[in-house]
Amino acid sequence: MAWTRDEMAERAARELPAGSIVTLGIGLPTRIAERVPRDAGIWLHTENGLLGVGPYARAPGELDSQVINAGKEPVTIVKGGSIFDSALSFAMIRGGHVDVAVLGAMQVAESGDLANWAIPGERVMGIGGAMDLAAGARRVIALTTHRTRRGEPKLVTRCTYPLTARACVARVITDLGVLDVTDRGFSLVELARGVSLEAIVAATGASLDVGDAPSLDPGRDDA
Amino acid sequence: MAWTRDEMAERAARELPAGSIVTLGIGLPTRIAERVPRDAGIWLHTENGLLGVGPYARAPGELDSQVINAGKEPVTIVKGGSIFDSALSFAMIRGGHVDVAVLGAMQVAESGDLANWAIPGERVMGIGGAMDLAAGARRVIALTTHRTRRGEPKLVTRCTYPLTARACVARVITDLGVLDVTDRGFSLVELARGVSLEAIVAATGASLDVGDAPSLDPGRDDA
Amino acid sequence: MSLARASSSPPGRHLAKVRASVEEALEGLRDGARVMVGGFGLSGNAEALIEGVLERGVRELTLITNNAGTPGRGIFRWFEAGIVRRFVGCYVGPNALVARAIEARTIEVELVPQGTFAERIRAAGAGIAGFYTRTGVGTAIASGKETRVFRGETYLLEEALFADMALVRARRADRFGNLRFHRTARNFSPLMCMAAATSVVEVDELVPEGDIDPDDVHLPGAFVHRLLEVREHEDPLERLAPEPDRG
Amino acid sequence: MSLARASSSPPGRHLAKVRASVEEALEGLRDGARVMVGGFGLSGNAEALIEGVLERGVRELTLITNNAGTPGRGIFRWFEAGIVRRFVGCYVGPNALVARAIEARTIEVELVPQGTFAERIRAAGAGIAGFYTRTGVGTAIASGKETRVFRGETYLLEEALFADMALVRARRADRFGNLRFHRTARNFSPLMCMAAATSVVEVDELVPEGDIDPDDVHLPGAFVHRLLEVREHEDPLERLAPEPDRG
Repeated sequence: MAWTRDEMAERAARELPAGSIVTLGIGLPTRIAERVPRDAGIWLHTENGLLGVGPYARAPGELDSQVINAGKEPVTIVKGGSIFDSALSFAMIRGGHVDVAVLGAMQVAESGDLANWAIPGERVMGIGGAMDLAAGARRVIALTTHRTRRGEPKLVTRCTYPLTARACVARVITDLGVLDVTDRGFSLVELARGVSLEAIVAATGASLDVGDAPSLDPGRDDA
Repeated sequence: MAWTRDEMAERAARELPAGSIVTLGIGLPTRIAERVPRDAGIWLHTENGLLGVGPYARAPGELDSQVINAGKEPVTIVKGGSIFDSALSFAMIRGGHVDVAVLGAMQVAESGDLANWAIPGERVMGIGGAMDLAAGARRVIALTTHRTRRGEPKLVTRCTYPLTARACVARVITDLGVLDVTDRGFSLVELARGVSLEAIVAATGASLDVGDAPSLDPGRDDA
Repeated sequence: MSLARASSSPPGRHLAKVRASVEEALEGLRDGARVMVGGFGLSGNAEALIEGVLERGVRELTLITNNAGTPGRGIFRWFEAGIVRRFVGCYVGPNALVARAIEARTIEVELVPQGTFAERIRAAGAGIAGFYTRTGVGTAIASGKETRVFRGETYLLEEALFADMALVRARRADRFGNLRFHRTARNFSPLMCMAAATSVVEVDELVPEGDIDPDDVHLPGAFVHRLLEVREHEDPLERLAPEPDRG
Repeated sequence: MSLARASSSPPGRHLAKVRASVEEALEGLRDGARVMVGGFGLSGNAEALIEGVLERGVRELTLITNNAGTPGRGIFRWFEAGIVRRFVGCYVGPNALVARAIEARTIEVELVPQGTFAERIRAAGAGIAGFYTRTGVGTAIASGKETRVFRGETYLLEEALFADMALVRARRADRFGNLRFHRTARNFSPLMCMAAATSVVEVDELVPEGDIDPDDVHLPGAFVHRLLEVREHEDPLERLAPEPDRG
């Protein structure tokens, strides 16, 4: 047992403080968008130049090929949304005006180093805005499965893949639980439903401070 | 005899090519604005963030305290005018998008060095946008009386006042005539009405290449 | 390890931006603060906020604004009240008071070319620590600064200019803080909002979210922290046009 | 020394910007040129100009654009036609053709973080030779680049990125070239117009000067050199929204 991708996205959505500016990376993090309560004052930013990303555009009347997110999916714009050029969009990111960025990860090191754009020996797809977000957002949350499809740990003592940014990740949300990056490395915050301490320790490629017994997945009754 | 301030401004207006972006410095250069033919496709830029400066605002209905030029005088905006912030306004200047800047001068050296913001021993008023204009405009024209009120030459071998920019001035228009700055120093282009060669040579604090006999002031029949 | 710990992120700054009074709008402004003030002379001033700083009684301010102003009016009254310790801007003007204060070393002045001033403020807001410009090369402005050659030309290194608070004027804002400025009053104001830890905007008109089309926003609310609606302004004309030419 | 000499300045570039055809709009584009292309994938493309470059038969281009694109469509057809020698951008995507060309060294690729990409383009247009950003510090992007510490943090020096020509799309332009973009199609386009020696804008609608309010101009005509009105566009949706969640 562990969290599904949807549950991971839902757990990540609960990380977003009311009244904050949040940028969601491409892939799984984008799926958080539909789980953000509409009345919480959480403003979603997409790096291609829109603050106030609304729900996906699905109805034919909503679709506009010039209203897209960074994953090139059609979206809507909430009331109070704004459009700007890419220089201002990244000024927002680099200048510390984005409170939280949720990014995918290939590897996260116990130092908070993040690798999410290239695997040695494989084709490089690109960098996109990940380096800017990792370096610029006030708080970076990595959202990723705990292991690769081949079962290798993604949480490691030291990244072996090319870095996106050093010492940037504050928290990691995986299918197995929630971990913080502290001065002493990974620290367990929460276990996913049905995941044992032994299982998460075994799946983590670095030492894991489990502190007191961490909470089990509480389901939704805490929201 | 020599050109009046109005005639100097008029002579400077004739320097502005059709289809160009022109920034006018504070003071005498600003007076060029009213002499630019309205249909010549000359776009006046003012560094406080307006391209398409129109005639001064004088009628009560035209006055808006938030529509001013860099000299803080109320102006109008021509059709096709645009407003932008100061970062973009100076991006326009520094980035080489301003074709001509006409600036006042305290001293111009035969190398093209310009000094127009401070006199040693006197109070410094400020720098404003002059350094950016002198460094950034594609062509810098200095518009100034040939001598100070005390009769000292403003066109000199080497500036003794603090510089605005090095080697920036291409042409000087004074009450006595028009001079170019060349590799070999000042070169006479045109004499003002009733000014003798001897007079302009005597008033210039650097050597002046008079070439062939330069034209006399042609009046307005050449426009 | 409690659940609460995992979800107790404190709320961000982008809620409830509208302030009811000048005092609330200036809350937290302390002695010694670096304050950016928008406007160009008396044009486009945040009149209520500028006055409010005087009433608040803070001192030893670093004032970052284009122009030191005009005796008896606007921002110049901060100099008259003796609350400015340091001025960073482009123009002092022929003000005897400021000149004497500079001579007496009661005020420090840092004069900056206007384009460099704007770009340094933008840089602070944009996460750019420094940049290279040709402006000022070979002049007194370059003194003590590093130069570097790019493509055969010499450039000067200039650094970002930050502030603790920005006080600016806008024509219209929605409640999230999306701003529209009016005409040449835009100038440094959006940049200052980007560069300041806390940006305070005095707006002529507050409108609901959705009233400003996304394509028509001059500055997104991400850069705006407090809003104060002030419907009446003096908005003086600092100068009149010169007499028409004879010719 | 004739009078004519004193007043014979050649006309500037801000006259008669409207072009009648794609060929005229692309006049002067040569082999080996550096070309910036606006848009984000297939969104907001200057469709007629992108096609026109293929028809023009120029080769050995340096293509500067965010995204190498999608097989068979848009800018990717430049790769398929073999006219791109060098690609500078943020994303290659899973394109086997580009990947093979990189391996065979028939195409050089310079991958740039997107924020650095935007800022380098802006810098070129703004007379900024280089700037310091934290983006990329400690990564492969920093290789061979200078770092510098400001206020205790390490920054990377990045340089301006210029082009010979920019090809962008806008929603509306007046005849001077003041532009309005539509929604997220704004992205890099205004910056590219600033950075290119010649900017060419494909507009959905040309309007007379005065039809765009001065406060509503997204990019002033000072940065725009040629206009081509194209009323019909394919404007494909590159992707659809994912299936709605089960929960």
